[in-house]
Amino acid sequence: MPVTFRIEKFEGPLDLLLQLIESEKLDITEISLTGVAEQYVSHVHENKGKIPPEELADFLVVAAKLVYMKSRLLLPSLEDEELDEGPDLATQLREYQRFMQAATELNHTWNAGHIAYARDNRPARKLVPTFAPPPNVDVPMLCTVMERVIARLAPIVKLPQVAMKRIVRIQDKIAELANRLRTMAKFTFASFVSKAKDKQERLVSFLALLELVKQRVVTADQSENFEDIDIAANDLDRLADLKIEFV
Amino acid sequence: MSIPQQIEAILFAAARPLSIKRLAELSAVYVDDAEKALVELEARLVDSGIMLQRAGNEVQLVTRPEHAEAVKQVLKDEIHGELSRPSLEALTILAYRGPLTRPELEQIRGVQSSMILRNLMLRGLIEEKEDVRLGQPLYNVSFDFLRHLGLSSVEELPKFEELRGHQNVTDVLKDLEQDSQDDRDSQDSNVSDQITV
Amino acid sequence: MSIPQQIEAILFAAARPLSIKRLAELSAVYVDDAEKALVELEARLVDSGIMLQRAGNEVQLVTRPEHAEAVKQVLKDEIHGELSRPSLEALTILAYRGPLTRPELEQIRGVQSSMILRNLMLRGLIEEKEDVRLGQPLYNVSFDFLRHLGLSSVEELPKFEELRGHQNVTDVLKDLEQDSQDDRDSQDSNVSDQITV
Repeated sequence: MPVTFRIEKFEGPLDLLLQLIESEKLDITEISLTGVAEQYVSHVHENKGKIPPEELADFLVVAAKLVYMKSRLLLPSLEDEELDEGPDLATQLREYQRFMQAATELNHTWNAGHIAYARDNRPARKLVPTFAPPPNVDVPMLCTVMERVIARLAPIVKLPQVAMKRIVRIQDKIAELANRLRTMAKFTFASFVSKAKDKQERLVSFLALLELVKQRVVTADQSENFEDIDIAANDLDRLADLKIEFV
Repeated sequence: MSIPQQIEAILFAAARPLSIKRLAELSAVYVDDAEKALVELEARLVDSGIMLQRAGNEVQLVTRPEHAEAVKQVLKDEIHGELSRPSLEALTILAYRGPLTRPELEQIRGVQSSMILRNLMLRGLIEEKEDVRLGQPLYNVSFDFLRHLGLSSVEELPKFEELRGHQNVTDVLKDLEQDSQDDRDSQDSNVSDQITV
Repeated sequence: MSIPQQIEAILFAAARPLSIKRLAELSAVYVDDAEKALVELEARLVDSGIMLQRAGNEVQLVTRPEHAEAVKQVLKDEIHGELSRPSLEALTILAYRGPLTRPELEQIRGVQSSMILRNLMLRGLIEEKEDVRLGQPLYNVSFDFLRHLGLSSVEELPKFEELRGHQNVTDVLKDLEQDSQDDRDSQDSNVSDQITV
């Protein structure tokens, strides 16, 4: 059993991941990432109340990627075009690490107080305002501009709702998996995944699997002869009571 | 550190006349040394577009008279001609939703707006009101500006009620209230790292 | 009349950032000549208490950071507290890699960043640029940010070329990829998938 490091404070999923890797003094490689996958998930699980709702989905995305990477170690034939695309997590994390090192220096400079000042322009305030109407402004324009300002606020105002929607989708998916497990004692993970309609669902499936494995409700095994991972609910009673609250 | 340079920096930033005594204090040198530094600075500035101006015991940095035309033009830029998009936005928000404090206006615009408010004041398009809200001055569009638009009051603006009372605006302003409440709360409980943005 | 001197006088009087294009207009010279004059001015200012600061197409005159202690006393105190971790993260990435769109920033940070961008805009530490990329607004660090660090431009940041250069390589690769792909949407969906899934 590897030593489990407790990370007290983290900002964002990459920050948590980086801290876990660094606390184990590992280089950023695919292998080391899969090595801290479980710790990552339990940290997210334990801190779900402290993570701002609008960021939680991003934490879950990284969890999904980690689980995917780990599944691939067990099951190389398991491929997911969408999860494979874009920069891989190791590359992304190495780049993030370089910026965090730069940020430390930048913070030092910021706090040093070596400020360059512009000329004070307050004296201009003492000038008596001269009415200088702008040539390009009329009443209909004001209306257009105000509508634009209001429209621009929409994403900010709706941010919590959008975040909640993403979270609810994941909760629903986990609940669905529990239901299916209750009715099916055994089915293959790959067949489950293949039924997922889109990337979103596949990610959620991975997460759900991981969560259930963690809670020892199911076991994940790879049989020698089959390419798929068998999933068995080994405690259906417990599963029935399982309070699914990953998020 | 070079005293002439330091004095130059102080005079540059202050943008107003300062006494030689005050300059000496700020640079932590004797008045005689400040005086010497000023002579040195004066000599160096011969090659520059600015110069040292003396009046009695006070000195300040000003532009050389030969650049007066260009300088006048850049100062006029600020108060004449078309409004920039950010200025127009601020003016519009004040027209529909005024009076507002600077933090309220910024909350709606989502952008720091001190320079813009200053500029709109200089152009006489907005006014600082007599009263304050939460210790902050309130701004409104000026009567001159309304008259220029041919309006007798802001209520004549198109869709005035609808846009003034729009939920998005009300919601972000509520966030601001909440934030300042949170600030007060966290200051009480001393959770300072929670509030640094 | 010497153009570097005139440009110095204009910047001095303006007391705010000006575009090189506007400087050229005010001095009645071509942009190239204004650019040359700025280089000359920069060289002359090495011996002075002030320096030229550059960000994008704009320049302004500011005091040299080594005089901050003395200069601070003649100005109204600026309130720029400490930077929180998320602010620092976003600012560092934008300083080295800017201008960036929100999805690009989120790709590097790995987390949703609309609130942090909004907070930094409200504090005046970043600015939204006029132009867009793939339909998304571009963000860059502001003059106020540079001033607080005492930098004349982002290029003075430690390891600037190294951290920035990487991006150029990535861009080239991306472009190549793009060229070889008929499907124009793929890049858009790449970026947004990283963020929204």
